[in-house]
This record gives sequence, C-alpha cells and structure tokens, in this order.
Amino acid sequence: MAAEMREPIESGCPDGFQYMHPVMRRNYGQWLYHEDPRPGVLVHVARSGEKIWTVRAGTQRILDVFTLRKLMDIGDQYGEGFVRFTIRSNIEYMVADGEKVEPLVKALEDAGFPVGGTRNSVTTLSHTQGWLHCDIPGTDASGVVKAMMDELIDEFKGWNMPNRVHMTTSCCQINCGGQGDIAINVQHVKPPKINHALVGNICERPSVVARCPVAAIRPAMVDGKPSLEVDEKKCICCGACYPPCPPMQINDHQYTQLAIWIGGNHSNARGKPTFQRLVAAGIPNNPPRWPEATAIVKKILQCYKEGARDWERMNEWVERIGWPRFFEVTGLPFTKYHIDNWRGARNNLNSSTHIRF
Amino acid sequence: MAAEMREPIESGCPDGFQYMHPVMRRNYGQWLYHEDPRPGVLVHVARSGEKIWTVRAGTQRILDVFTLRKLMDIGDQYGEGFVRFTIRSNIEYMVADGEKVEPLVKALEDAGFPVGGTRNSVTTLSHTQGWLHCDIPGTDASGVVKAMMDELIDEFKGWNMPNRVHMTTSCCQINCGGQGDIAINVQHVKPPKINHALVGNICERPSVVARCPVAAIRPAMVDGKPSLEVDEKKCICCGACYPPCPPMQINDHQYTQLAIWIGGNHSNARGKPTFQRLVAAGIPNNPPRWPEATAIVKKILQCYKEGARDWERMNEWVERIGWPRFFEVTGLPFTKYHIDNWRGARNNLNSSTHIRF
Amino acid sequence: MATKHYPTPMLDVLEEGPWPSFITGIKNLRDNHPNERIRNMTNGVLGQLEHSYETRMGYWKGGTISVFGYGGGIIPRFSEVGHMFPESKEFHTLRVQPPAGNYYSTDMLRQLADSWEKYGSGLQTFHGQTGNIMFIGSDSKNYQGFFDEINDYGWDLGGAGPCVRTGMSCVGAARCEMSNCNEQAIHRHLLNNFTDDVHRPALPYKFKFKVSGCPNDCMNAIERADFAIIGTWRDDMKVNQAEVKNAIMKKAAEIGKEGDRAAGRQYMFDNVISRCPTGAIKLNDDDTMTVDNSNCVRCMHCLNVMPKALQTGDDKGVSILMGGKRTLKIGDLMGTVIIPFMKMDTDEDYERIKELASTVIDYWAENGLEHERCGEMIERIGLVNFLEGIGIDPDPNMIQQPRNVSYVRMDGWDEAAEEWFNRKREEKMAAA
Amino acid sequence: MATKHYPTPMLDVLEEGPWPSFITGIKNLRDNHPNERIRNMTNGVLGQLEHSYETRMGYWKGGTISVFGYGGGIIPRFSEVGHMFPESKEFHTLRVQPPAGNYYSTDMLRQLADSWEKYGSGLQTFHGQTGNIMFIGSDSKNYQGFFDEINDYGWDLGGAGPCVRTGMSCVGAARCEMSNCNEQAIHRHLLNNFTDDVHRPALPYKFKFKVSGCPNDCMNAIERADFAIIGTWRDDMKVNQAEVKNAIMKKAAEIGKEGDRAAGRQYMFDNVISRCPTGAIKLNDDDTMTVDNSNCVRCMHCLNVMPKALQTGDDKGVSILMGGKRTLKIGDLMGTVIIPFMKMDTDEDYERIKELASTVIDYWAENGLEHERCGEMIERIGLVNFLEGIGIDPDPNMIQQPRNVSYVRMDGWDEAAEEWFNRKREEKMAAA
Ligand code: SRM
Ligand code: SRM
Ligand code: SRM
Ligand code: SRM
Ligand code: SF4
Ligand code: SF4
Ligand code: SF4
Ligand code: SF4
Ligand code: SF4
Ligand code: SF4
Ligand code: SF4
Ligand code: SF4
Repeated sequence: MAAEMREPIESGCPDGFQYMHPVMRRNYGQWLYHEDPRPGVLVHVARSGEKIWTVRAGTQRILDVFTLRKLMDIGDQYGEGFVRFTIRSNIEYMVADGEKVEPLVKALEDAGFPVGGTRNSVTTLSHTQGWLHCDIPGTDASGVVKAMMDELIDEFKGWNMPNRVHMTTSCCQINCGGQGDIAINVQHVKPPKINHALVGNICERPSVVARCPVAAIRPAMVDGKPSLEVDEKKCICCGACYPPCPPMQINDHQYTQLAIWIGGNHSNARGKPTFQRLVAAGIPNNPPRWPEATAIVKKILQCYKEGARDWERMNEWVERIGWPRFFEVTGLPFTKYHIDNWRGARNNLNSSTHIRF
Repeated sequence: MAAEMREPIESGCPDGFQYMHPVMRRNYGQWLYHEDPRPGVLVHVARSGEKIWTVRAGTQRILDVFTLRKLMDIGDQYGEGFVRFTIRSNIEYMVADGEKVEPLVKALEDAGFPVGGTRNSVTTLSHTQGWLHCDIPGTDASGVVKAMMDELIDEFKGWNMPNRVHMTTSCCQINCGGQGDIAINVQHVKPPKINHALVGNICERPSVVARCPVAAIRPAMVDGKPSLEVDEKKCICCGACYPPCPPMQINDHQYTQLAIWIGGNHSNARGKPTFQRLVAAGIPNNPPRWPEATAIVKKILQCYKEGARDWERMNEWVERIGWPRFFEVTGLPFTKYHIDNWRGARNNLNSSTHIRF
Repeated sequence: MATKHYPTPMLDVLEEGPWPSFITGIKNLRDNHPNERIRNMTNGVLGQLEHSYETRMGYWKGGTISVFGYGGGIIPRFSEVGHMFPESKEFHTLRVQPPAGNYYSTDMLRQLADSWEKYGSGLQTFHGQTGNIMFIGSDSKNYQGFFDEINDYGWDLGGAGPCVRTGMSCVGAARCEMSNCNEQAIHRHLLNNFTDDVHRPALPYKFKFKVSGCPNDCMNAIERADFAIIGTWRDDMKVNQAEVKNAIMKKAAEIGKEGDRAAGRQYMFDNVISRCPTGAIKLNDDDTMTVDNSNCVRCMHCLNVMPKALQTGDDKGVSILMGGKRTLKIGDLMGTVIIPFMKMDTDEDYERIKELASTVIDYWAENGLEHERCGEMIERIGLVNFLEGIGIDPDPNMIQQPRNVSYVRMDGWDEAAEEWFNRKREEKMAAA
Repeated sequence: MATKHYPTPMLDVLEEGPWPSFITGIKNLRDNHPNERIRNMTNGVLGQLEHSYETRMGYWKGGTISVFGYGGGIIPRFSEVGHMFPESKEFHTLRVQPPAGNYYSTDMLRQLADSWEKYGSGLQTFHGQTGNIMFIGSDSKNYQGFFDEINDYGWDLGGAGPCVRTGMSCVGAARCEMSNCNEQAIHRHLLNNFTDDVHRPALPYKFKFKVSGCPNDCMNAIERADFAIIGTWRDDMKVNQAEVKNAIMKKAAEIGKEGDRAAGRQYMFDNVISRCPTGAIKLNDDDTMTVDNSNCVRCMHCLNVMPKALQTGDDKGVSILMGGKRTLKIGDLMGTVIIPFMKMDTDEDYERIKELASTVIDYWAENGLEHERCGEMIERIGLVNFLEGIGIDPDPNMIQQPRNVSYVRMDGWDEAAEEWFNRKREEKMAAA
C-alpha cells in the first residue's frame, strides 16, 4: 500500500482571489462605505463608484451535499456564482447587479434559508461539534442552536436589537465556541467517575495529573493497579482531565448541566474587549429542545432590547444599569456562585461605594 | 514598684463633643453647604443659618511644645479657642465670627504657618516616622516632606491645580503612608545583607520565612549556627523580612532608593478608588533635600496643571491622555519595570487595540 | 447489512421549526442519496446521535490517524457503541484549510462536494470555529483517497494537535471599508510559512493566527488567537464634512423627525460624541465634526456609526497582540499588545512579520511546558521575560497601566532608563 | 554630662525654606527649654538624626514595653548608637487615642503639653497615620508617669501590635454638609466596644476601623481600614433648582463670562453632567436639573461641585467595606462591600454594627494565620467563605461583576437560587 502513496503537496492556505467576485477583486482595499438596504443585505461602495451587494442567509452549518448543492444552485441562478461563509457559518452571496438582490432574497427564503443576521440583529449562534462528533461533549451544540434559532428567527431577520447580538454555545467546558454577548455553555457539577480498570492501560498518568487546574488529581493504586484518585473537595468539575484520560468520565445525564454567560465582547468599539460573565446555571441539559435554556436566553434578550440604548452591546447595557439591576429585571437569582473566587478574583469585587439603591 | 502601680482607666476614645466649637455642636448634622472665600478658608452654613469659618494652616506635624503653644496662643488671641487637626496634620481653627478670619490668617502667616491646603491646592504631604523614630526606615519622611513643601508652598497657598492634590511619602516599603496622587516611597534594590551571627539568637526563624512574599528565605546552617539564607534570584528586596529579623539588614546608603508613584485616589468621586502606579524609580535617597525626587514631583505637577481639566484628579488626567503620553509629556523613561509581573498582572496589560498614535 | 432505519424520535423534533435543520439534511442523505455507503453511514450516525440524545452522553473516542506524509489534520473518531451502530463505527473528520477570507466560487464548492461524496459521508461544515472546512465522516479506507484527490486541485489539510493551526482572516479589504491591511496576504504569508508546523505537530500545544482588518475584530482574534493581527492606522481619520451634515439629517429622518436638525444633532451627541471612549470628537455648531486624533484610540465606534462620513487614515498598518486563548487550565486570556504598530506594505514588512512569528514560536517551543499555550507561558514567566526572549523593547502601549505593587526587583533601572532615552533619541533622529 | 551640642550641618539645611521646620522646633527645645532632661534628650536625638542623614541609615531598634495593665500602645525604641548619643538612647513613643473627629480646645492641648513636658522629650505629633497623638521620646523611667497623669484626665492609649487599632473619623456631621451619619458616635461605639482588644494584643494582626461620612472618603477608609464605614443615602438627592440656576450664572462669572448663561451651561455640561459616571444627571433647557436617582451611584461628584444646589437624601445610613490594607505580603488591597446599606439611627442599629464587628473579628481571629490581615484572609479563603463564616448573604452589590471563569463547583445552585427567591419574597413582604 505504501508504494501507492504519494507525498502530499503542501500547498497550505489557498489564495482566495481566484474565487473572488471580480468587482471585489478590482476594488480590493478601495472600499469607501457601505449601506444597509434591508436586513440581511449590505451594499458596499468603492472609490471607483462600483458597488457590490451582499445577501446573507442562515444555514445549519453541518451541510449535507444536497443542501450545499441547493445553495450553489441558488448562487448560480439568482446570484453571480460567488459566495463566502462568515465566521458564523452564514452564507453570503455577492452580486454586482443590484437588481438581483430581491429575487435572490426570495429564492433563499423560499428554499428555507432565512435572510438576515446583519447589523443590529441576533445573528446565528456559533457552535461546536457536540454529540455528532466530539469525544468529550456534554451536550449537542448543533441541537441547541437549532432549537434556539427556531425561536429567534424573527430577531435574525429583523433589526430590533440595540446593537449586534453575537451568541455562542460550546459543548464542554473547554469552550471551543467563542465568548459571546450570550453564551450557553456546559457546566459539570460532579467530579469525574473513574473507571479504575482502564486508567493504567490508557492514560499517561503524569500528563493527566498536570492537566488539572486545581491539582486535585494524584496517582494512586486501586485494587493493586496503577490508577488515579480525585480529591473531590478540591475538584471543580471542569472536565479537563477527561480528554487525556477517557476513563475519568465527567459527563453525566444529570450532573452535566448548562450555564449562561453574558457580556463577552470581542470588539474594541467604544470599550475594550470584555469577557463574558456568569448569569445563570443549574439549567438542565434537556434535548432535543432545551426549553429551560431557551427561555432564559429569550428573557435576557427581551430585557436587553427594552433596556439598552442604541449601540450598547449587552455588556455595555449591564454596566450602565449595574449588575444588581440586571438580576432584578431578568428575575434571575443571584447566588454565591456569581462571586468570583478564581485567581485575581479581587478585580471582580466591588471595592467602592458605587452602589445603586 | 508594682505596689504603686494603679490599674489603667480604660476610657478608650474620648468624646470629641466636649472640645467642639459650640456652633458646630449646636448644628451637628445640620450643615447645608459650604463656600470657599479664599484658599485655606472654608465657611460652612447650617440649616439654622449659623455659620462656622475654618482657617487651615500647614504645620510640621512633629511639633515641639513651644510650637504647639504658639499655635494655641494664636487660637486664643485670634480664634475662639477651638482647633482640630486634619488627617494631613494641618491645623484648623474654627470661628463663628467671620470678622476674625483675616486677622487669624495674618497671625498664622506671620508666625510662619502657611494658610491654604483647601480645595484644588497641593495640600500637605502626609508622612511617616523615618529616621527620627522607626526601626526600619530607609529614609526620613519628615525631611522629604519639608524639602518638598518648601518648593510647593505656593501651590499649597493657591488654587492652581485642576483638583485636590494629595501627596504622601513613606519611609520603607511597608508604606505606612497612604496611597496618593503622588507618593514618594522607598524602594530597595538589593537583597538584605544577613548578619548570620545574630539571626539564631534574635529571630524566630519560621516567622521570618513565612513573612517573605516570594518564599525566597530558607532556614540554613551558617558556620555551624542556625541562620537564614536568601535566594537572591527570587528576592524582590521588599524588606518584609527585616522587621521580624533585624539581622537581615535591608537598608543601604546606596541601594535604598526612592520611587515615585502616581494616581492613587481614595475617593469615590466620579471613578471608583484607584491604586497608585509606578512612574519613576532609581531616584537617589539624597538627604537633606532630595533634589532629584523633588524635581520629578514638580515636573509631574506642572504637566498635570497644564494638561488636566477641572476636577480631574491625577489618575483621571492620565487615564484620559493615556500612559504613553504621560511618559512623553513628563519626559520620564518607560522601562520594563513599569510592566506589572505581580499576581493578577494581566489586568494591567493592554488587551485591546486602544492605542493612541 | 440491512438498511433498516434506526428510529430517531428525539431528533425528529429538531426538524420542526423554521430554522434550517441539520437533521433534515442528514436524513435526506440517509433516505435519498444514491450511494449506499452514504445511506448506511448517515443511518448509523443518526442512530448513534439519537442514542446520545436519549442518554445525554457522547459515544465517540479518539485515536491516531493521518494522511501519508503528515502527522495531523484529521480528528479520528471511533464509536464506543459501534456494536449498536456498525455503519458509522469510524467517523473521522478531515480539517481542510479554506482560502484566506473564505471565498468560493459555486463551481469549486460543487467540485469539493463531488469529491467528498466519493469518499465520505456527504456531510461538511463551513467552517469549524478555527476556520477549517470540516469534512465530517470518513473511514480508514477512504480518507487518503479523498485527501489525494482534493490535494491535487489545490486543497491542503489544516492543523490538529500541538501545531500551528489553520488561520482566519476577515472579509476585510475585499469588501469592507474599515480594512487597514491586506488580511488575506498576511494570513497566507504567515500560514504558508509554517506548513511544516501545521502538518507535523511538534509544538508544546496549539498556536493560532487570526487577522482582523480593523479593531472591530470580526475574527475575535484578540481573545481566540495566540497571535492576533489587527489592522489600524496612525495618521488622522478622514472626515467628509458634507456627509456629517447629511448623516445628521438622515438620522433625524430615521428616528421619525424628518427635517429636524436639532433632533439629528441630539442623536449624534447621545450616540456618537458621548460614546467616544476618550472624548475625542466634537460636533460643532455648524454641524461639522472635529476629531482630536492624538486622543482617538481607534476604537472604531464613530466610523461604524457614520461610515459614509468618516474613514480611516492613509498611514495604515497593524497592531499585534499575543497570548489569547479560551478556558483550559487558567481561564480565558486576551492577547496583549506586543507590537503597537507595524507597517504592512512592502516585502520586507512581510518578511518581518514572518520572522517575528518564527521567533515567538521558537521561543515558546523552547520555553513552554507541555500543553501550555503561549499566553499561559507569558502569564507564568511574565511579560517582560517574554519580551526579552523575543527581543522586543518594552513600550507603554503594551500596558493598561504601570504596576501598582512595589514588589519587584529594580536594580537595573538606570540601564533600562538609558535604553529608553537612547531609543527615543534614535527614533527622533530617524524621523528627522 | 556635658551639654555640648552635636553638630547638625545637614539638618540645618532643613531649617531653610518657608515651610515650618521640624528641625527648628527640635533645636528650639534643645537650646531653650528650661528642663535639662529635654535639652539633653533633644540634643541626643538631633545628633543621631544627623548621623542618619549622613550615613543614610536608621539606628533605632525595637523592644517590649507597656504600661501597667496593658500589653500594647507604646512603640519602644532603643538606640543602636546609644554609645554615641547616650542622651536619647531610649526614645519610646506613646500612642494616645485622639477624640473622635480630632477636636481639641486650646486648653486641653496646653494641658497635654504640660504633662508631656514633665515626662517626655517635648515632641508630639497630631497625628500619626492611624490617627493617634504620638508622644515621641520617652524613657523607661517616665512613660508610666506620663500615662497615669493623662489617663487621669481622660486620655487612653491606642493600639500597637496585633490588636484593634485606634480608629479614625472625619470631621463629618460636625461641620460637613456631605455627612450621612454620626461619624463620631460610630467611631466611639466601635472602638470602645473593643478596648480590651486595643490594649492587649492577641489577634492574628492589626485591625483598623475608619469612618468617613460620605463616599468622598476623606479618611481613606476603603484602602486603609480592615473595616470601613462610609456614610451614604438611599432615597433621592435633593435638588434646589433655584440654586442650580445660580450656580450656572456664578460659574459663568468665575470663568470670566459674567452674565453669559450659555458659557455657564457649557461649563456645567463639561464638568458636571458629562462627568457623572453613570450618566444619571441632565441639565434641562430651562436650567433645571433632573437626577435619575435609580442610576446614581452616590459618587458625590455633582454634589461636590454644586454643594449649594444639591444635597444628599434623608434616608441616610452607611455602607461597610472590609479588608482594606496597604502593601505587606500581597500588595495593597481595597476593602470589599460587605454591607451595601445599613441604617445607623437607633440604639439597635449601633448594637448591630458592634455585633457585626465582633463577629468579623472573632471569625478572623479563629481563621486568620499569624500576621495575616483580614483582607488577606478573605483573599485566601474567598469572599464567599468569609460571608458564610460571618453569616451574611451574598448580594450583587458586593461585586463589580460576576465571575468570568467557569472553574467553580456549582452543585448547590438550586438551593442557592431558592434562598435568593425566598429572601426576595421576604423583603417584599417586609416592605409591604
Ligand atoms: C462577515 C463578517 C466578517 C467575516 O469575515 O466573516 C463581518 C462583517 C462585518 N462586520 Fe463584523 N463581521 C463578522 C463577525 C463579527 C464578529 C465575530 C463573531 O460574530 O463572532 C465580531 C466581534 C465581536 C463580538 O464580540 O461579537 C464583529 C464585530 C463587528 C462590529 C463591532 C460591534 C460593536 O459595536 O461592538 C462592527 C461594527 C458595527 O457593528 O458597525 C462590525 C461590522 C461589520 C461590517 C459592517 C463591516 C463593514 O463595513 O463591512 C461588516 C458587515 C456586517 C453586518 O453584519 O452588518 N463587526 N463582527 C462576520 C459576520 C458574522 C455573521 O455572520 O454574523
Ligand atoms: C471542531 C472544533 C469545534 C467546532 O465544531 O467548530 C473544535 C473541536 C475540538 N476542539 Fe477546539 N475546536 C474548534 C475550535 C476551537 C476554538 C475556536 C478558535 O479556534 O477560534 C477554541 C478556542 C480558542 C483557543 O484556541 O483557545 C478551541 C479550544 C480548544 C481547546 C482548549 C484550548 C485552550 O488552550 O484553552 C481544546 C483542548 C485541547 O486542545 O486540549 C480543544 C479541543 C478540541 C477537540 C480536539 C477535543 C479533544 O481534545 O478531543 C475537539 C475535536 C472535536 C471533533 O470531534 O471534531 N479545543 N477550539 C473547532 C475546530 C474546527 C476547525 O478546525 O475549524
Ligand atoms: C478636613 C478633611 C477631613 C478631616 O476630617 O480631616 C477634609 C475635609 C473636606 N473634604 Fe476631604 N478632607 C480631608 C481629607 C481628604 C482625603 C484624605 C487625605 O487627604 O489623605 C481625601 C481622599 C482621597 C484621596 O484620594 O485623596 C479627600 C477627598 C475629598 C474629596 C474628593 C475629591 C475628588 O474629586 O476626588 C472631596 C470633594 C471635593 O473636592 O469637593 C472632599 C471634600 C472635602 C470638603 C470640601 C467637604 C466639606 O464639604 O466640608 C472638606 C473641606 C475641604 C477642603 O480642603 O476644601 N474631600 N479629603 C481632610 C483635610 C486634609 C487636608 O488637610 O488636606
Ligand atoms: C507611626 C506610623 C507612621 C507615622 O509616622 O504616622 C506607623 C509606624 C509604624 N508602622 Fe505603620 N504606622 C502608622 C500607620 C500605618 C498605616 C496608615 C493607616 O493606619 O491608615 C498603615 C497602612 C494601612 C494598613 O493598616 O495597612 C500602616 C501599615 C503598616 C504595616 C503593614 C500592614 C500591612 O498589612 O500591609 C506595618 C508592618 C507590620 O505591622 O508588621 C507597619 C508597622 C509599623 C511599625 C510598627 C514598624 C515596625 O514594624 O516596627 C512602625 C513604627 C514606627 C515608629 O517607630 O513609631 N505599619 N501603618 C503610623 C501609626 C501612627 C498612629 O498610630 O497614628
Ligand atoms: S467544546 Fe468541547 S465538546 Fe465541543 S467540540 Fe470543543 S472540545 Fe469538543
Ligand atoms: S474535573 Fe477538573 S478539577 Fe476535577 S479532577 Fe478533573 S481536571 Fe481536576
Ligand atoms: S513606612 Fe516603614 S519606616 Fe516608615 S514608619 Fe512605617 S514602618 Fe516605619
Ligand atoms: S527582602 Fe523581601 S523578598 Fe527578599 S528575602 Fe526579604 S522578605 Fe523575601
Ligand atoms: S474586522 Fe474590520 S476590516 Fe475586517 S470585516 Fe470586520 S469591520 Fe471589516
Ligand atoms: S474611533 Fe473611537 S476613539 Fe476614535 S474618535 Fe471615533 S469614537 Fe473616539
Ligand atoms: S468624608 Fe464626606 S462627610 Fe466626611 S469630611 Fe469628607 S466630605 Fe465630609
Ligand atoms: S452623585 Fe455621582 S453618580 Fe450620582 S448623579 Fe451625581 S455625579 Fe452622578
């Protein structure tokens, strides 16, 4: 077999120019401004006066070849044969002919691909592999996203929010999903259950020990075999030991739960980038539609929509009204778990008399 | 001798009311507003309509009985027999008769006590014991203050600053002095020199080991005697080991230096309280007048005066113009030592593209 | 093997609702794809997924697999319940690098789909969170064939494992007026300088490059990249005063106050002027706008709100931040400014950024612990040691504020101060 | 012993310049005081101080000394160069508690000076950084006599060593319109509840109370006290609209624009309205001011600038922050809000604050390590454990923001949520 093998061509990252719409190629780096004719549609105007229209539509990210071809058919029939995908797996069609926009929008909507996700909408949740593929997932991120976007589709298609809303979900506490205005993430609440029979054979014990953020793991002999032991008082149930050592099963149908975080903001617009912060936990990991998580997300979005000023991202809104009021308006409980106790926790404590009454 | 001893009367903190001006006693908690007729003078108006004038003057803090009596004589002759000392060791005379203010001011000035220190002035530096009394001082805080106030007296007597300037100095890295808009503090730059002959007799070794913030001290046998050893690579020269173990001499005529910190702000006005931050170090500890330190302080004050807007405290000014510009306008060097490496250092790093060009 | 369909009552619920359903798509393959291999594989994977939904547990485990000549680029998956769903007991994902900026012609996507159909499950993702095209669902028999085929027409694997990972760059110069650099060129220069490190994992851990053309950072680079390149500019922003006036009236109209100049101005005050983080903009009485460019921190806000009236400057370049990452081990980290500004015009500029990246990776490869990200290393050894390691001078733009604890050894102060003054002198001379 | 004066060339330089000179004062004692003991002692201390100035080193060492019945309150000093300056080889400082608020009659200060002259060096300080009157320079023969004498007429020692330290309170209600509480009463209630802990050091380390009547925090309490009490108010601030108008015109005059209303308004915008940290104030077109009291964080700024126009509310009380301290061991700490609001009117209120302080000190005495401040302990064990230890419920006002790292064990979430809802329900019922 090795004989038939050929050395790979290490071509690396392909050049995008070859697949780029000619108008974009011609005006590369020469764009002057853009306008937003309607949700899901952008028009960029170049210094040369040329224009390019973009139509953005939501997809299910995990595309089957039929769906992919359907999207290409639309691109050929209603567009000009050039597409791209955004960082949130939305598809974008670029056309130089403005007349094509409306038919293209219609074709997409008719085929079940909602057009929207631009400007102050709730754009598609970004997500991760989940039960479909990953080896450590606590939930199915694709499923969570489908369930939530079903309920948020009008927010995707409209411009009802004070500013862009970038949501995300991750299927374990490693968090391959980004930070987000709202993030729905896994939170384990019990230490791993160890299958001692397997540890010795499968896991490189020193690596596993080193992986624990709180040094809760120590090598131990169990039933005469080399294994590992967890100090359950110290363990923060993060699951970091599980990938290097699958016998340390962290997932559980009950104790793997969801938590909701808000206010992650990667942009430098106005304030500096901020991390997301915990707002709700103890949420059941409840497939196939995760109604409890969805309800909280919708409540937060509604309060944000009502309370925030134009251009305030989620974090800016809460910082203006104060966290106590956030818990008041959303009706979410404030608990001791909200109070930081990780390294540098003191930066998250109130060391002032700035208090709203 | 013990026979003659009597048990102390544990009266604790005396009641201030007995020494308080009757107008203040009568209007206690009933003050409506105040005005500032001139630098160093306040007039507070009570709801009852009564008024109390305050005249504030600088003192040398370490008072001899002659000076104290001189101050009391002025209080009796020009005032109404009631005084207080501020947290910065300024003396305040309270009078109900506004006519008395000008003669009182004059009497104080004539006797060599500058009147001022209110509102947007540079008020007296607060300071600590120094060589006059402490067992661990690296400098003489009283001397530093005298030397600097000599040069800043016009700023004490005037209202030339954008907002109050609260300066402070401490005579060792323990920092009994407060944080300040500008703080002139000791900074040691070499590890302690250990007098091994004495350690075993004088110092409780485990306590000393525990006192080191970076765990640089370990028990050791030196010349057959129990002593201590310092890992000089780890040692940050803080001097924390010196009070519990005087044979670990940290002070040095050359390597005990001064550093200048700015932007400590204890008030909650506008922003939350802030810590002071390092701006200059390597400054010789140069009695009797510390000209190098004074020059830097004056330069900083001058830049602040020119650059800040009304009501901006030192920290607010720098935060508005940015730290790079602070170093530019003051001409102070920026070095690797300004970059935090203590716990939680990441909070002091720039994790944004907010950069001024 | 019987083509009996595994029941999927829970998954079926995910076919309801208006959002496009990945379940519908997979079922479509199972039910309608001409290729039996695909029908079977998707049937199996649906069965296993349903099982996951029912038990709330995952059932894949890893392994080691790679194409001939490479060490990484594939995420191997073997089923732990292969006895129950034998059709998909192997279900590997190939990570394929997208073109910089994610541009595709419909033709090329069809071609990729055709190839994938021959060898894989027919499922793919545009894109994974690191930006790869993920071809999900191949087995040991087929992955090499698929790779060889697409490799022939220009596609290569991305990273997986402790290696340089696939990069990302925003749409940028191709379509966006905010762009300050050639994102795609930077992306490709960097990535293709490290193909060996992409394909043969031998670093302490993963290392990611992301390029955003402006501080809006549409690639989340600061938080999610070890090496974030963000376009910016040094000179004054451009103000088109006529468009400022138009924007005021246009806004008035938008908020239902057609023709009401005062209302438009009020909106600008409340939403632009007072939102500038450094108070650097003024709206004058005559509806012109003045920018204090020396205090503008290039946050982008005013340009975002008024894209027609305001444009970035001409003296463009990039800022580079290092050490961003997500949660594992010590909690999320943002990158830290290491290069406040760097021109990105000439070939030498591109050489310089590649050298910088090599220096950083080399230093980290030598000093990072196993499974320690670059940012964690910086956190452990301190920024100053990192700077010294990579030969970069300290700069006040790297910090939010100077240290506030006196616990530091400062015996090299005089030399450090001297260096600063020398550098400033040289800069002055260079500028003159 | 010859009364030859030690030469003081360096110190003499500190007699120059316009600021009052402590050197001149000490020399005056040396040269002109009728009491030979004082002349000698001050001569010796000047000699030693000059020696320090010349060598840049200090020459005092500590020891153990206290008055009969107490364990602390004196800082003993023995000279390491006593052979060179025998006149001041003992030079102890007595720390004496000032009246709350630092009020004195001239008579009382004369009386203290008279007593001190009999026993000590004639040098004293109003006050030390913790607020004590420091009588500097006594010897073993004399300190007890001095203490007995002033103790007879109402003065007591303050703290030194691991004990409750002398407290501080601002001028507050006695003269300041910003005051929201009876600072002196709080100060005395707390301190005099712990006289035993002041006088007999037996705690892990020092513990300080400081009281500021408003968030201007003139006592630096948040940063320098283990237990900081800061006056505040819960209801609306009071706006005297007529005085708002006056303030505008007055400001115009002050900035040289007499009668120019627009200039006065502009100043108010730039210096008051736009400086409010939460944007809670509005200056209306008719020169009235509107305050969004629900968003006002009681920062004091607008009240500071316009003391005639704005006053604090009527529903006054205090916020309590714990754990402030300066540098040693882990770097400076600010206190953390533990009690967002507490009324401070009735005897029960005062009992409550004393109980709280006792609970905190007891918990810390049991759980603090040797030489560990309360704030360091909180840092070490985490705020939540501290709260549980002292029986206080978590409250969102205690935090700047919720946690941003998922590394926490949350298995008690449901109970914690339930507690919150119950508490809210009870609060509602109590309010109804
Ligand atoms: C297409 C895309 C880049 C790409 O190469 O894929 C993109 C494109 C644009 N972004 Fe973005 N952003 C894109 C992801 C992001 C992300 C990252 C993400 O979604 O995970 C961020 C970062 C930050 C975060 O924390 O969410 C991002 C933060 C911004 C901002 C800053 C918003 C703010 O105020 O904080 C702007 C400015 C604005 O809104 O005017 C912006 C603006 C824009 C503009 C208007 C720039 C322009 O003038 O063309 C582009 C049109 C967008 C629109 O949706 O209205 N883009 N933008 C991404 C579309 C994602 C999607 O499908 O929804
Ligand atoms: C596929 C993908 C999620 C997705 O569905 O999009 C993914 C999937 C996995 N990630 Fe990830 N990560 C993916 C993007 C990310 C990102 C996002 C990014 O790159 O912007 C992050 C956060 C950014 C960062 O790098 O920190 C991310 C942070 C991690 C981490 C934690 C890294 C850390 O230092 O905190 C791990 C754990 C590890 O490597 O040990 C991890 C590990 C994994 C592994 C390999 C789990 C494992 O250890 O076995 C997952 C394989 C899943 C699978 O079966 O395919 N993944 N991972 C993304 C890669 C697709 C692609 O190549 O395009
Ligand atoms: C007398 C004194 C309190 C005492 O009991 O001793 C005091 C008294 C007043 N302070 Fe203070 N402050 C006094 C020390 C402080 C301190 C602490 C210090 O000096 O170490 C601070 C804290 C913070 C810090 O970080 O410096 C302090 C921060 C303030 C502020 C906040 C200023 C700001 O904008 O940040 C105000 C408000 C103002 O300036 O209008 C204020 C305002 C006042 C007012 C105007 C309050 C009033 O209406 O009466 C008082 C008259 C002061 C004046 O100087 O104009 N006081 N004030 C202290 C005089 C010290 C001195 O001799 O100079
Ligand atoms: C006298 C005084 C300085 C002054 O000239 O004003 C002073 C002097 C000393 N302080 Fe202090 N501290 C004085 C106020 C402070 C303050 C300010 C305050 O209370 O607001 C602080 C900072 C606030 C705080 O409590 O953190 C302070 C923080 C320290 C520390 C470090 C505490 C820490 O946890 O960081 C030490 C070291 C120790 O106790 O081991 C210390 C230790 C000392 C010792 C006892 C040095 C020693 O260990 O031998 C000094 C005795 C000097 C002497 O010979 O009289 N002193 N010390 C102040 C007390 C006078 C008074 O009672 O009124
Ligand atoms: S978030 Fe966790 S479970 Fe999900 S893809 Fe990443 S590593 Fe796998
Ligand atoms: S779950 Fe996390 S904290 Fe617990 S043992 Fe594993 S790695 Fe350590
Ligand atoms: S700062 Fe240091 S040297 Fe000065 S009084 Fe305090 S403990 Fe003594
Ligand atoms: S000087 Fe500080 S760091 Fe050095 S040994 Fe002493 S306590 Fe430790
Ligand atoms: S990062 Fe900036 S340049 Fe790139 S797409 Fe976003 S807005 Fe445009
Ligand atoms: S880009 Fe940001 S910082 Fe610069 S002027 Fe505009 S709003 Fe202000
Ligand atoms: S803290 Fe407040 S109440 Fe006390 S003196 Fe200062 S301004 Fe007045
Ligand atoms: S007190 Fe401070 S927060 Fe409150 S309205 Fe005035 S300025 Fe704003």
